[in-house]
Amino acid sequence: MDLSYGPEYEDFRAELRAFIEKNQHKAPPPGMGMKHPEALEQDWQKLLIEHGYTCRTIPKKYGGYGAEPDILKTVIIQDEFTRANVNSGLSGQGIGMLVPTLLENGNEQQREKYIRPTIYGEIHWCQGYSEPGAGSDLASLRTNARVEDGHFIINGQKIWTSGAHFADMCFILVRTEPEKPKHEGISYIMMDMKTPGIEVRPLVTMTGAAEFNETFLTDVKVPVENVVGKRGEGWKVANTTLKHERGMLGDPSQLLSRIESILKILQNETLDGKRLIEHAMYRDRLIAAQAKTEALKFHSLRLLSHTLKNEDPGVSRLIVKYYGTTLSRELSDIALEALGELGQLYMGSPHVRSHGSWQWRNMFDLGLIIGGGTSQIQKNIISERGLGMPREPKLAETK
Amino acid sequence: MDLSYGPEYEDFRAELRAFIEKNQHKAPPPGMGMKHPEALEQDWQKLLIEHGYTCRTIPKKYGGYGAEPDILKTVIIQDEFTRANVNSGLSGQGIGMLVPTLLENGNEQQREKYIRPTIYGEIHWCQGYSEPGAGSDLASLRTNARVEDGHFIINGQKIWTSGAHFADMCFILVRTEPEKPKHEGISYIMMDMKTPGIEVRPLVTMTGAAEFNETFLTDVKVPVENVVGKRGEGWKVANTTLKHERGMLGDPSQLLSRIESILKILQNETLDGKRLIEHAMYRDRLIAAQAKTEALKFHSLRLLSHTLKNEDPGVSRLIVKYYGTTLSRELSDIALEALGELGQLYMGSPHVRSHGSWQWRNMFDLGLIIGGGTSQIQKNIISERGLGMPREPKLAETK
Amino acid sequence: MEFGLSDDQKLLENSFRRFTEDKLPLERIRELANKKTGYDADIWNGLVELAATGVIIPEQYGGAGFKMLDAIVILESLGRTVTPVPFTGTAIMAPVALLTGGTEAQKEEWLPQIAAGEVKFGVGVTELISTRDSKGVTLSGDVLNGNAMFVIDGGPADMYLIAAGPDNMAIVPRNAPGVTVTQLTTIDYSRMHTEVKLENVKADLLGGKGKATEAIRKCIMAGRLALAADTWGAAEVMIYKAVDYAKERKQFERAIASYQAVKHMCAEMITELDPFRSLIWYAGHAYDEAPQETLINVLLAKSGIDEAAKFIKRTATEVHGGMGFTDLMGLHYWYKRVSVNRALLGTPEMLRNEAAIAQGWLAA
Amino acid sequence: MEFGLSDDQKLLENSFRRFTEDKLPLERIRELANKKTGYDADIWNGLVELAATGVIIPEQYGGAGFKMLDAIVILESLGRTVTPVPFTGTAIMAPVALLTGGTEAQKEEWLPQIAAGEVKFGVGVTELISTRDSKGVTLSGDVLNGNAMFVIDGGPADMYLIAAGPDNMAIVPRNAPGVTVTQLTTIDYSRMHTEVKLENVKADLLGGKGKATEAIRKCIMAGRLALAADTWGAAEVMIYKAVDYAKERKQFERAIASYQAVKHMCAEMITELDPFRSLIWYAGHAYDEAPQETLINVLLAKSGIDEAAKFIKRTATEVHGGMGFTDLMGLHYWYKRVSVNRALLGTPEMLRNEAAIAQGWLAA
Repeated sequence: MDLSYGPEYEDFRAELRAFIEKNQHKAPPPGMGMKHPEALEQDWQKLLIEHGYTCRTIPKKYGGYGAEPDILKTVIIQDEFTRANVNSGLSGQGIGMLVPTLLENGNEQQREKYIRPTIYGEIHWCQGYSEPGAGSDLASLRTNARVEDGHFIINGQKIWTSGAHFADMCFILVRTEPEKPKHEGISYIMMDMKTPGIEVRPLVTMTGAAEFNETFLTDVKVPVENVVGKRGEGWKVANTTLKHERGMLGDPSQLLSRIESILKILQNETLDGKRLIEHAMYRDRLIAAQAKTEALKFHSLRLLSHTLKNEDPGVSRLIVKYYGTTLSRELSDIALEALGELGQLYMGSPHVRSHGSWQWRNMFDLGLIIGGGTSQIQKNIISERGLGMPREPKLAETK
Repeated sequence: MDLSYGPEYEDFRAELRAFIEKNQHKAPPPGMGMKHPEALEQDWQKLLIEHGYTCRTIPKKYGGYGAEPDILKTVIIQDEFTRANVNSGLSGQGIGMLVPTLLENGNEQQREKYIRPTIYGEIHWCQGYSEPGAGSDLASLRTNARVEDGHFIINGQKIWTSGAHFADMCFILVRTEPEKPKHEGISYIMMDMKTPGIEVRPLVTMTGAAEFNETFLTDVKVPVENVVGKRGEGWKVANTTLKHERGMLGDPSQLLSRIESILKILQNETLDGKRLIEHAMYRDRLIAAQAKTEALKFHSLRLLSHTLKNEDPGVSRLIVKYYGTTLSRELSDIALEALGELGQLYMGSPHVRSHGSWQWRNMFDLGLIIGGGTSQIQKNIISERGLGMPREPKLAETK
Repeated sequence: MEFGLSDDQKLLENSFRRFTEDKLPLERIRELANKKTGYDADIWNGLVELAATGVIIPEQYGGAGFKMLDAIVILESLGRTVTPVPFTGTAIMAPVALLTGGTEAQKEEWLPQIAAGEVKFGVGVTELISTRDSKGVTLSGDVLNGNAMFVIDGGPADMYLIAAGPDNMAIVPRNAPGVTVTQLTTIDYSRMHTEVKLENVKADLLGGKGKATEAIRKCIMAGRLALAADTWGAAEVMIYKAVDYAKERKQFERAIASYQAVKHMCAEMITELDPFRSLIWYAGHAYDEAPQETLINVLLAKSGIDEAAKFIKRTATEVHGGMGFTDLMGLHYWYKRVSVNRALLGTPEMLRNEAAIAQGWLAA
Repeated sequence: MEFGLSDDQKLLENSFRRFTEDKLPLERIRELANKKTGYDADIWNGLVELAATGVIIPEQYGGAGFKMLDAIVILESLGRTVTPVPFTGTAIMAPVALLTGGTEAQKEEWLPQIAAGEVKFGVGVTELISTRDSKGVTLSGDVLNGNAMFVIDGGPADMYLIAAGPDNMAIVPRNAPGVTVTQLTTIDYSRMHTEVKLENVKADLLGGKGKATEAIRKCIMAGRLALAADTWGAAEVMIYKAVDYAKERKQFERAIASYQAVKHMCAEMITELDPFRSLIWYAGHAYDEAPQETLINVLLAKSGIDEAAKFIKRTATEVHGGMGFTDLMGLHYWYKRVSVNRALLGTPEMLRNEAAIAQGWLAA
């Protein structure tokens, strides 16, 4: 165990703190990312990249900072932005998923063309994976593409395309070889959202907002060079991306800052004249959740160490999504339950706390438990790949 | 809903109270039933039967009280004995399982021969169902019997034969037609435990006690007339009995009296000078468990009403074992956790509370969750038979 | 002796289930929710025709003269279709308060109007259960001041019953001078509760000054019981929606209902839910037949079903997968109904604490 | 920078796992448990040879001079085989107390003996955490009176460190006049804790009168950390025993490991368990490298792993079915070890309350 914060890192932290202190007036408020990045976000992102506070390890030639991976600096960056509650730069599926995929599976031309504008917030991406009939069983997707005149002609329907209504581009999975077994006929394609034939309809969710969309595709023409990896290998390529997505979801620093917010609620709100924190039940639950969050924090550090050394941490990585999303829901449950009736108020109501964001969060947490592989799928993966338990046995042919 | 305690029932309750008041000095202490009933228990049982306070609906000609089923009286009897904490008569697998089975599936001769001495505690029974390799999949049992000279010759091994070391008789499932499909070759046989070839070995469990036994059978000779129902129909016959067993396990009055005991602990024991009941966490958990127990109490009444009217209560009956055993474990958890270190002390230790019976209870509760159909099996039953969800699909042949 | 619904009650159950299911297919539920009024005239009139608003009002005041258990049968049905009507406030809490504590004149004035569906009541008692943003309403002389939070069904109400301390309850018209009503929007758009501010409002006191102690106590108790029954109905529907969806939805070439994980989630839901129906029924029965047992059973019933519903609302949504998270399936209307019910008239933690006090386990 | 065990620590881990697994096949665990002594000379001597008893004792006092994280690696192994030795009291709590608060003479007297395995220490601090049956020990002048409950590893101990209030800790030989030792038998027969009664016992005070505040504080903290690591090791073994059993056991013509219900139980167990290893490691690391972060991390680590182990002990037993309930499989030795660990030196509820105070969320 070597967590020594030697002079180099202390300097780094001091610089970062000074940077935040000096520049935070330029930062956009930490946001939900539900709109296209505007000038304010783009300028902030540029400043952060220049200082190596985001997109740190993306090569310089693609517009990143080009640093070697350095866990401690990553952690310090996370820590300090969380602590200051300052926007830590753009996130989203372009930066989080497409860029790593291009770095791993794209060709040089694709990398040069797309990575820089993506990380600078000029191109905003959405993801076209799921379909109404293909959820957990993603590979059963039916959106298809035939090739004509050097173009894919895409037809079908996608769901959960978050941000599709303001995205510039979409990375999409389509069936290009329908005759092949279900995992082998899929391709990973980058599609311009301005192409004719794309219709985006908002998908209203339980939160009442339309965080996602349904996207209908009718004879959408996309140049064949927009395929990432080889044609028919989209399943493998997508799994790179999914791996990155799963990594994203256990984010302990987000959970830690949520604990801080709940603590403030418990300290400031009263029930029968007594501060909520003095009601043992809520306090006890919050600290139980804090213990799990702290465990996840160090667990994440451990996983990062493994990654740096190219070691496979086995089951330890596989549990992160299930653990993190469940924990996140427990946190928003605590906030809501401690607030009693007030916790049930929603956006726009008098007396509502935090603009109803705890209710939104709580429902969205449930969405996260389900999305990107339900808890049931996660437990299958944990037990099969992590613990070596047998896969679901083959069924007899039914007639 | 008609729960009116009309004059007839008020009289009945008053009589019963007077009976208990007057006779309780004759009652043996409420016991675990881990030994053969002795004169004290037998006399008490006789007195109870004579007054119709146990074995109430068993026909007079078999030694019972011969009353019509009357839920309210059943409830009053349960209530009053629990309230007074007085022994409510013999229980165990003979009275609880064999007698109902004989009433339903036995022939007249068997009923006349066995029911009376069983309910009077003269014949004590054990159950020979499970085998080391046949637990949840009971029908895969391999203990077998061939027929020679009007006798079954039984060979094999049984496990979980509680009380086998002091039982007079055993009702046992054996494979009598090995060539038939697994559910069709089984017979239900009554076996005298004094027959040569029976060896009973105590099975030590996690509680440290030997509540159960392993029973080894070598060429055990049992007359063919001891089969209950038809030969080869033992699976059906046993299922009658299992149904009765499952009914027994959710016993709400036992749970209610356990809540009383825990309450006493919380009221009498202190932590840092404050009574445990004043520590919100334990109190809250106890009341949450009380709510479930009260729900189970009325749920049981509802099931009894259905039974009386020969209605099938469907899923409502199927949940009882899972609900009751889980709840029982939660109750003993609360007792132990509230007691802190003292709760971990075991039989014979200085400072131990209730002779360590809460730890015993807690481990035994886990045994009950597992025994008689694990929670997983229960949930299969609830979802398949209760909710009409599909059975586990047939597997492809593996080679 | 029989524990269960009588034949009459089963008929009642059938007719209300048919009525609510006819009136409220999913599209209609969605449409009405979007209005955020907590009321629909067509459904309300239908309920009046079925004599539901007067279910527990004696015949002498124009009601059906039924028992609380009959009301529970109706409430289960209303919960099953997340029915947007001010039933708890108008048909349960207000009649209980009036019957228990009203003067004969007050009963004669209001009960027939309630039974006839001519007036809708909101009931404000929250501050007697707990105070958060408001300390409630005070009475000095015959004048009321203060504000009442989470007045049950206050959105569509014409009249209010507002508690002023534990012993007084005022009958206040919505349009009386000094009354300001503010709608509180929860996640559940099927019922609308309000804040009611009173500035020097002249009070018509239920039963006279200091005479409403028992009326308030029973009114809260009945309200809790009503919410419990409503939650029971809504939660049961969520389970069967999940079971049905699982039988339809195929993934990996199998109905997901054939996966043990999904089956066990459904088994756990029904197990948590089912026994509480009996406890709710018994509490309703006790309300009329064994009053001294009502309070504790109501406290245990509501806190218990609230916890069960918390598990069910989440698990049923998970069984539906992504679809459960969308508005397409509409499952969230039920989710939100039981969420808000849980928080109203006492959270489970508060009810359990009250149960400890009610049983003498703890000093008040 | 690296979060994880160093190569040296991995070697240490391997050698201790090999040692304990060699020494403690199931039959031996059973045999030693039946003795109820919490001690075995053969294993103890082996540990001494491996320099384990002096793991955190500096070389100048005859120890290995390692860090707390190295001790945690050893403790995990001891937990894995429910090893019947007084390690927590002797090799963790006592050295921490002596090193933190002892005079140079006390260190020189006791630390080399501990490192050499010549003395075994029991540590009595329970009453500083909570009082139930005992109010603890008081010091007047230089004389001790009172009784200490649940003296950790007090069964096989030759010497005791007994706290007398928050500022004093006495070094007491078992055979000193006025000392009465009573064995407290918990369900876990692998370690034996005691009650120690002191009647006018002359005290040798750690560091002198009123000088042990910090020693006691760190001794409790280190003891909690040791129990957490022990529980982690024991709980992990329970999971893999369940997984292995499920792969072997066939019901309905299939290994039960192929049933989704069983798979998900195992997945849930490992998920609850695994992250706490990192938190325990970090708390151990912080003990030497970031002392100000130790307390809160220890409180969260022990309370967290205790809750995880509660779930695991039950679930692993359920996966084993009836066999898990018998002594044949022996799973219960692990079950009981983690059960008792949970209750010692603060239950999870108490630790969480302490964590609230430690973070200033609540007044002390």
